[in-house]
Amino acid sequence: MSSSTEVVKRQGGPDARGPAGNGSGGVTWLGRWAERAALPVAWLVLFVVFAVLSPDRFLSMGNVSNILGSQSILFMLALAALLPSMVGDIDLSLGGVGGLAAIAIAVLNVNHGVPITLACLVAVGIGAVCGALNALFVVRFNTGPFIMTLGTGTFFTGLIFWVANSTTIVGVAPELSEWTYLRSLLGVPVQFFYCLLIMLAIWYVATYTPLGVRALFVGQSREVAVLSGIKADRIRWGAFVLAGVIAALAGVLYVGTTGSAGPTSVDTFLLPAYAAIFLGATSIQPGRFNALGTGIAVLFLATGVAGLQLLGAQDYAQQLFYGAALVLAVTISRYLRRT
Amino acid sequence: MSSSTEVVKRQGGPDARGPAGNGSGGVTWLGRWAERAALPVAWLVLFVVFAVLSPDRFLSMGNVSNILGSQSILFMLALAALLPSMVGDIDLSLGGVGGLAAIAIAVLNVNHGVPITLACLVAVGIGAVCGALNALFVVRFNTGPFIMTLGTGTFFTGLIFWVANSTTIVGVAPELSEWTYLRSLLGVPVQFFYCLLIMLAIWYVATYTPLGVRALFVGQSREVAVLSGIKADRIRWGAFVLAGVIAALAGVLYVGTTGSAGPTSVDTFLLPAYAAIFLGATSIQPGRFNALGTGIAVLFLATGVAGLQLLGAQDYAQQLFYGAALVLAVTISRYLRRT
Amino acid sequence: ANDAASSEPGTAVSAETIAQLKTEIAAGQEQPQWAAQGPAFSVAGLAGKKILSMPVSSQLAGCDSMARDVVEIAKSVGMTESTYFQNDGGPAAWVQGMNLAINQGFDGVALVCGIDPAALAPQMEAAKQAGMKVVDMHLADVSEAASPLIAGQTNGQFNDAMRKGVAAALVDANGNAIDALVITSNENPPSIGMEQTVKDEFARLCKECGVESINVPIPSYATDLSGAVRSALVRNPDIRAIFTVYDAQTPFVLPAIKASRVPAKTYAFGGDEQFVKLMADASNPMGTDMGPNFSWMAYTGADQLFRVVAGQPPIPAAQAYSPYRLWTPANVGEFTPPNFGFGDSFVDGYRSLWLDVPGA
Amino acid sequence: MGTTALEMRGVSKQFGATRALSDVDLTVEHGEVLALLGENGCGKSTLVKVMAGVYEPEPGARMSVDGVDVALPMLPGTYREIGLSFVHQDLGLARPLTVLENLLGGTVDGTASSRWRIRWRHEARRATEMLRSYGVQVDPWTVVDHLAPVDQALVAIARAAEELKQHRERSGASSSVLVLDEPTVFLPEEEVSFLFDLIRSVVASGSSVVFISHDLPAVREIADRVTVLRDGRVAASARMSDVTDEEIVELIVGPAASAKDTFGHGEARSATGREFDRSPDTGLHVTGLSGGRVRDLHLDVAPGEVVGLAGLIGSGAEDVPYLLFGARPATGGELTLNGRTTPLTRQNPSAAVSSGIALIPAERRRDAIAPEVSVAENMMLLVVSRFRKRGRLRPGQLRATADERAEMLDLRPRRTTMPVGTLSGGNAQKVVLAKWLEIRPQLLLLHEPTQGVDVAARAEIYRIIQRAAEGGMSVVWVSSDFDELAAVSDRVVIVSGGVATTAIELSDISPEAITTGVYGAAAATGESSISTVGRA
Ligand SMILES: Nc1ncnc2c1ncn2[C@@H]1O[C@H](COP(=O)(O)OP(=O)(O)OP(=O)(O)O)[C@@H](O)[C@H]1O
Ligand SMILES: Nc1ncnc2c1ncn2[C@@H]1O[C@H](COP(=O)(O)OP(=O)(O)OP(=O)(O)O)[C@@H](O)[C@H]1O
Ligand SMILES: [Mg+2]
Ligand SMILES: [Mg+2]
Repeated sequence: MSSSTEVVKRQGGPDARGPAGNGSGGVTWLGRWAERAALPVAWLVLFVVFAVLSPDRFLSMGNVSNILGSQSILFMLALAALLPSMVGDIDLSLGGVGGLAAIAIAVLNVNHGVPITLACLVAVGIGAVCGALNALFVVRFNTGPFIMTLGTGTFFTGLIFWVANSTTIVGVAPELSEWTYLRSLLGVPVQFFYCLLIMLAIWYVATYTPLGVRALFVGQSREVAVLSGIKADRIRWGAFVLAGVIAALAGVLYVGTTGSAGPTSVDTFLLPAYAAIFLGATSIQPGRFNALGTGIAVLFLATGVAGLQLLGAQDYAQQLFYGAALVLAVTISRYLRRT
Repeated sequence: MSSSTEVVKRQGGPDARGPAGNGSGGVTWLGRWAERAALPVAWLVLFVVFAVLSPDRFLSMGNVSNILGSQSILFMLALAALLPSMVGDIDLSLGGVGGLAAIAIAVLNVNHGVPITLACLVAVGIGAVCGALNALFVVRFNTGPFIMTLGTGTFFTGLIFWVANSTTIVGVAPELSEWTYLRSLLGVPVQFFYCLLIMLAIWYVATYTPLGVRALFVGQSREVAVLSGIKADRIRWGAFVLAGVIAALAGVLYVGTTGSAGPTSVDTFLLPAYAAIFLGATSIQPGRFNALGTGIAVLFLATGVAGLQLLGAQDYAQQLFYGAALVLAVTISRYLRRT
Repeated sequence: ANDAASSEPGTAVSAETIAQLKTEIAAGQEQPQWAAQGPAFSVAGLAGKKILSMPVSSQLAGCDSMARDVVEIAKSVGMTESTYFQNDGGPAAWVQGMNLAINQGFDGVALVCGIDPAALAPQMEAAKQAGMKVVDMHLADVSEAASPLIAGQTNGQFNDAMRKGVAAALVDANGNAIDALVITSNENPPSIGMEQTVKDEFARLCKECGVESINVPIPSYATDLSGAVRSALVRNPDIRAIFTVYDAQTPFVLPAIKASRVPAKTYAFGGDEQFVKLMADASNPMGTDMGPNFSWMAYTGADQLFRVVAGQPPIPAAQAYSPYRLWTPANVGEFTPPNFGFGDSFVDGYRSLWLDVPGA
Repeated sequence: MGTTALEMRGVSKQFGATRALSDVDLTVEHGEVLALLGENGCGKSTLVKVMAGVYEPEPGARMSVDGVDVALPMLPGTYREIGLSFVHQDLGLARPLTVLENLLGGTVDGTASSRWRIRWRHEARRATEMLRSYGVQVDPWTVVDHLAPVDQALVAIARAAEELKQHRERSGASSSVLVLDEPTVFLPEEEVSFLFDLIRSVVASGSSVVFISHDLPAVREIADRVTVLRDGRVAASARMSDVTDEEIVELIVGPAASAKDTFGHGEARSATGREFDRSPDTGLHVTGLSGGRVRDLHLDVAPGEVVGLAGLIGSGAEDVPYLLFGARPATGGELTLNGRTTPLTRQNPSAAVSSGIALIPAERRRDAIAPEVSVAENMMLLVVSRFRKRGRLRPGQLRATADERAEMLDLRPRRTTMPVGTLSGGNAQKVVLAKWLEIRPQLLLLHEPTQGVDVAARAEIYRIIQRAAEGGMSVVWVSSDFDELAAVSDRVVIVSGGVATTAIELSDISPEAITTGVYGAAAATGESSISTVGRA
């Protein structure tokens, strides 16, 4: 009898409470607001610190564009990972799905001369199929999503190697780069706005529609959702399939950015993407995976990395920052919740 | 409020049950045994298939030694990952811990001329400290282990790059290789027996001692463990620290095997290690992370990979095998449980 | 973009130096000719033996095809059981390949594209004990000492490639002082010497030029490289030359240059087909890419391997290398199959060194 | 007697903004049964957990056992060494583990096993014997989750009693305290006497018992003394013989609230029988229902009628609501609700909800509330679409409506933005009721709806359901509390061997009649309660 706890609660978000004895009833108003705002405030602080340390460079348009635009693949993949997590699942195959979409575009466009638009559409279709496959195994066959998507993800990676013949395929039609990475709006690559759009859409649906409320229950207490007549399985299917589609879009952005696709591509973004959604779950709606929090987490991490790079820090400094930021953000938001 | 479900039940092992209404009372005796034995049987089948396909090579002593010995780093890391998982946590930093231990040995021995034995001891100490750090943040500060160890793991990786100056350090004293990779017992590298020993120790303690029963409570029903007067936090501390130590041993084996240590080393084994423990949780004691199951899973995967390599299969075939094995093993054990 | 080459001639580098650099560049752009690096020898004893050929990573097209070529060449001299070992790169995979070779009684192993034998010292030791000869192909710069762990090695002119790159960058800058960025991946050993070479060359030729470097580990290319280059270009918009020690960095560096709208170009080492091809597209800000021909390197490596397996002394590490060719947008038109601008002199050349080929 | 068995002084405990206990004193004399009473959420379990060393009380608290001071906060597990033993609320069993593992958890001081080796089969034999010595027959290798709730309760109680016994044998102490936190909710009528026999034998051996329950008749039967908590303070302590039930209720709910009639099972039902419309195209008609333990059950409920289903554990009565709702698969049968017929093999929860069926399950924490989600969202889950204006959900309106309901239901505390998991049992159940009544169901299925709910809240819940039924809703009410069924039902149907055997009409309904009917039917069908095997 699996009870209703899940990812964010036990392993992840700030709600992962310990054993009995840590009361949660009495969170003060101030504490709650402090917790909600902790990450945005940290982002602001980071911004100010870098702006003071290196005002002319950090505040340059080029840098702002870099911060907002350079992490679009991560942003998109995090949005993909967000959906199954919101409904209490986890999908570790999304890196593989994105990679498969990317290699499909490259193979179709470069090796078979398929027009790039069509190739992208096929890639998105592949993403949906992969998502449906995950749903089939996890939801229909009722297995654990962690191990199952680890398995399907490895399988998808095998397919990538097969399709790509283990090498990098370059020379994808430059129109794609034009429409993702090169063209910019207000000085920021358009792909950032694609991510923003999807983020806002997820946030709106989750917060302002009945479907969002139902998904919340599926994520928080699945049995309750089922016994309230919610078609939990259908919502979980939807989350997996949509996650596959968005992961495929991350693959499209990857191809757009690099003009190429290789055996390892989008999958390297998977753990950072999970870091972002878990970090985001400490903020805005603490204890729940949420879209705005995810977006802020991505930008927070991107700002830190870009700032350190501008200051000429070594590559290890970025990793130390990344790790320390996660640890501190989670610890502080945990602490704020207590006071 | 966190209830007692956790990793293996919701996300992982075959116990991940669906919503209300899936009665679980009616597991037949046969079904239970079939489920327990599914993985060992699959291993046997795999062995026979390869033996038939390529009798002279596959059954050669060299190959058996390869199967048993080649995956020792993975085996050791899987044993490390097993401990926190058994008590309901998850530690994603163990790859980083192992890598840090490996680079510490290389730096101490090669750059500072520290005797190899002392260097290994220091590495193990580092593993314990890293484990304690994880425990401090996760257990003491009561945060979610998934995001927290993702953070500490990234931090440890940053340290590795720092210490190693992003390069591979070569030329570690050959005695270490002698005592791990080169020397063999019954034709199998001794490091395999180290893993076997630790596996048996974990299995014995978990199955035949009161401490094991207590850890089981902590892993399966943490609140109940606290109510029963079990020092759950102390057990979780122990698991994290011991996991750090064993991960450091994986680092030692890595240095022994390659005679070197680089910025990425043990961490590449982390996801396969989790695949192995989740796969192992479908077997022997289905629904629980267990040491014997983990060992069998490691050997099952090693056999498949070695066999495919012998047949000269492309590397994508190995990944397809790996992925398909996970998906099928979990699905079948789920199915057996139902019938 | 305002091309530096079209600007007024600068004074940072003297005109005669520029002229001299231009000659060097012109020489580098020529198609190389084969020359014997050692005496002819009998390969009759190789018949029935077998080698295993393992690339640093099968994901690198050039290394992958080179490793496969080595197998084909070995088969052509009677080592018909030779096999290729496909892998995803990294010590763990290499250990597996070495184990397989040792356990299955191979006579020789080709480590293709510079797998550092010191990073596999125990395997080298085990191979030695098993009487198996290991030859590492395209391992280190010719200036470096040979590795004592292996039976033989072939090298590359990594540092020279960087020298040519610096020359091209200075010529492109038309004598103006520029800043340069070197992107290293230090877990790959030649990377360190290449970075130093770029710094030394700039120090020698252009005192006013600045050189900075960033290190990006190979597994982090996809996640970090573009952002790191963009940040570097924000930090120093005077960077005009980006040296990639490894041309697999190219797909990640180009978009960063394009998006930052800084008129910088890449000066790469590699010669990998995938990336040299990109030069034909004028919209890609690529200066030069210098590198070997992988078929040629397969022959050079096979030659060395045959020598040690046949019990001959290996060619000294300083002389065992395949020549590089400097690719620029000007001569990239010659980068065409079958031999991608290297001709076929090496095939007949090497075959003439291998005497008594069984069945021939 | 010079010492007391257990003495607590000045215990205070705060959870965030909630004050669970303030300056509570508790005295347990040697050899007595002390009833600890109070409304839902008054702090009983918290006090128990302080005793067990699970919660750390605020500084200033003191505790002594048999006259010996105990250092607070206690280390985990200390309670065993000083002779305390607990059956916690919700039993404190690790449900994914086997009975044997649960018995061994925490302590293994058996004769055969050591720190370094548990002899499992030996321990299994000992466990079987131990359980049997308390009259409990379960296979120690069974996973607790697979046991019927009553057997789970018996295991937990036997374990606690055994721990006490072992403590006395080991230390030679005469004094020890058994704390039972609402153990009766899991026990059907016929098993309560088993518990009382056990309590009496514990007391007879010189130990003391702290007994927590909302069941006043049971308390009256077993307790010597009573301590009542109200809002985290001690309202009073008295000898049972010195107080009437009415006085106890007044102590529990407070003088103001007791002005309303909240005693016992109240006059929830209109005393005079009403005429029900029994035509085939209105109300509920179930034919041939099979599935679980139910075989070919027929049932008719008129609109506005409350039908109680009574039966022994294992009779199948407790499966009926879940089968009708599609929460568990039925193997046959048809349901006709106000003229619309559904084959039950194809019933599922979402179809059930859209045809106007509501289910209030027994396992509230697991099946009825999402503890981390706010009260308002839990309450309005089924009708969220109603708060959509121009395509957008209005959380403000949702909350406002929820606040209105909270006011109506006298929910405490009123704040509907809090996670529902922080409410006490009775209040959480009110939220569940409000959630389902919001869709104005035509059929309400209830399974143990007042389990663990205090007297005041219980009366309130009866009233709410009664009011809803008067609006034409059919109600099927399954409960093992026959007093409750007698108080609320218009008709009681006895279920035995998976079929509906007899019906008790309104004029004949009494707790005794139901008990007689249930046992009579069981004897007739040759059925015996699974859990009563081996006990008289
Ligand atoms: N772990 C906890 N976190 C937050 N609040 C808690 C916790 N445990 C108890 N409370 C609150 O403390 C108060 C006392 O709760 P407790 O469970 O002790 O009451 P009770 O008298 O046992 O009630 P019931 O009869 O419903 O079991 C309640 O308001 C409850 O919500
Ligand atoms: N936690 C467990 N759950 C279920 N079975 C278990 C568990 N631990 C051990 N077993 C199994 O129980 C069986 C008996 O264990 P063990 O040998 O310890 O019994 P024993 O008490 O020594 O028996 P005896 O008293 O006859 O000597 C073994 O098959 C063992 O694998
Ligand atoms: Mg209570
Ligand atoms: Mg309570």
